[in-house]
Amino acid sequence: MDKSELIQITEALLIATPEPLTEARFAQCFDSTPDMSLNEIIESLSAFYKETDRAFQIFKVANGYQLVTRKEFEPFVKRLYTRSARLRLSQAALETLAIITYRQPISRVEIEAIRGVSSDSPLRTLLERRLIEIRGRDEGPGRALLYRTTTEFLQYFGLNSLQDLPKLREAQELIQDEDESLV
Amino acid sequence: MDKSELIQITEALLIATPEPLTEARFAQCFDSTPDMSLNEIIESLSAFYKETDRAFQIFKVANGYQLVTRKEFEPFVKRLYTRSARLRLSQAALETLAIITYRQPISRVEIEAIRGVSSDSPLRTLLERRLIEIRGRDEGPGRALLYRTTTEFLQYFGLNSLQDLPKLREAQELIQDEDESLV
Amino acid sequence: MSESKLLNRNYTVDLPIFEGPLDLLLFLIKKDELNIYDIPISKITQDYLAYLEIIKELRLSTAGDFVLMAATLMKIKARMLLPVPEAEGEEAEDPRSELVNMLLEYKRFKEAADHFADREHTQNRMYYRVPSTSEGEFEVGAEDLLADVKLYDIMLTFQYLLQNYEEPLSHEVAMEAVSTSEQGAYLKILLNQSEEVWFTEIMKDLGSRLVIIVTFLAILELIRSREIIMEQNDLFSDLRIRRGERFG
Repeated sequence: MDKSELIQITEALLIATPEPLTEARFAQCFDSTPDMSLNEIIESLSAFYKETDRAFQIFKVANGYQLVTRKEFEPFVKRLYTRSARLRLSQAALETLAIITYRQPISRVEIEAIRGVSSDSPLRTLLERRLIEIRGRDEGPGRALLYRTTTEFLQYFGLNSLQDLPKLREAQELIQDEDESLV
Repeated sequence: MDKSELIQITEALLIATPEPLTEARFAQCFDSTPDMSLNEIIESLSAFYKETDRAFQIFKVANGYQLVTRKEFEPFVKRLYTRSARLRLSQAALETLAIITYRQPISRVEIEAIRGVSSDSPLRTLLERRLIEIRGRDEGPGRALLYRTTTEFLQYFGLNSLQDLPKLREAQELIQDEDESLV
Repeated sequence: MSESKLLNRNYTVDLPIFEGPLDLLLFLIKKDELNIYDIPISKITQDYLAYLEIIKELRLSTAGDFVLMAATLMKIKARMLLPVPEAEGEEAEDPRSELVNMLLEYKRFKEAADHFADREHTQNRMYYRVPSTSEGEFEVGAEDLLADVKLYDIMLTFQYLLQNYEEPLSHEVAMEAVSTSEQGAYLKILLNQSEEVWFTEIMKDLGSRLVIIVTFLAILELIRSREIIMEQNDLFSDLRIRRGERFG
């Protein structure tokens, strides 16, 4: 394997790696120790990107290397993220949302009973994002606030009403162990 | 903003986008309509990547553009992913997916009628791998859950749109095949 | 269909794995170069039943579907033996046509699946650019957050929570102790109480698929031993079950 090939392979690794390319991850991609060190290769690629005025550069983070866009393009790049899959609901928020979806209207205390942990913060996030809303109060002594999902939430999943939600029984049918043997 | 700047910005967008860069996403990054069409810019970047023998290329997928590593580097790149090796879909999952693709939205019962066999397990696999999603319910008496393919499906199979897929063969052609194979 | 080695007790067999009864039938048709439009139904039924024995032996989860097809084949075979009634001018429908249409329809999708497999193979060699994790905080709305959430996630999450936290609501799925002899006995009790019972009526109350399949096997068993008789007026109409000559 000659040097230019080694450089090419490393470029492919930089494009595809979901985490910084460390020495260890780099080494793991080859059967024998490559003729050039990772540092050397990175320098060569970096020089090429600078020379040809690429919009990205190699950035050293946490002992590894990553391709990142150059600072001056940030105003454009950040607009991509107003509608992207990169921002995810946290597990806590997803759990809380799932409980409200299937048990609405429901109070915070009831949600916490199911989750087993305090749920203030995910509730706040979901309210801010308009995935849930407060609708009325419990009849019980505490007169607790009740939460339910918003219309936007249902529309997002193409549901006309709560009746259209997959039933738990349907979930079970899908999830159940298929290895049940005959007789 | 001159053309070379526009091309640079687009390169930054390609590097930063976690999903295909569609016309809509591209347009959203600018205040006014850019002087070049996205297609033109892509062609120019593509030509440069080819000329300079980059390890990646621009791929047209899911109605947009995304950077991918070139096929020949697979033996190296795949080692980055040792733990989550790319599992190929089972025959059952492929069959189920083919039926959903051409008949969506479709219920489990309809899928099973075509396959002649229960299809819980492949449906679960496809849902977990995000190649299909639940989308609403059948209008019929059973109100069965309906399934359809996702954007991830297009990406997984490298399709720009569902129209890219070959048409299902007509029953007539199949019969001809049968006749020919009779000798 | 794919070739696979299956370990069965103390010996290994090379056996093609069939995705379902239609897959198996297509294989049998191709193997013997049969005309799909003029399937020799006796022969194919015979071959099919031979494979069915192996499939039952392997206790595949889909065995029930294979059994159902066996019943269909036997029914078609019986119909082929019946004299064709004198129809006025119109041609009587071939008892096999429904099955042929199913086979052709399935075959189209099987071909499409092959195409998908090819694409998958090519596509798996290319890796998409994966941008590094968020470098900044951006304002987002509901849709943005949900972009990566599927309804399936919400279902699964709730399901998971119920299993783990909510004691009174979670119910263990008890192992179903069910056998063909028990289900046969149950069926005979029903037939002691009334002259006839309807197939869908019985099935309706059974609950799990496993119990349904076992009961279906019990019915086949009782038909074979002539303890019961099953009749059907039209294709897809309900099945009537009556006492047979050896009922007791």
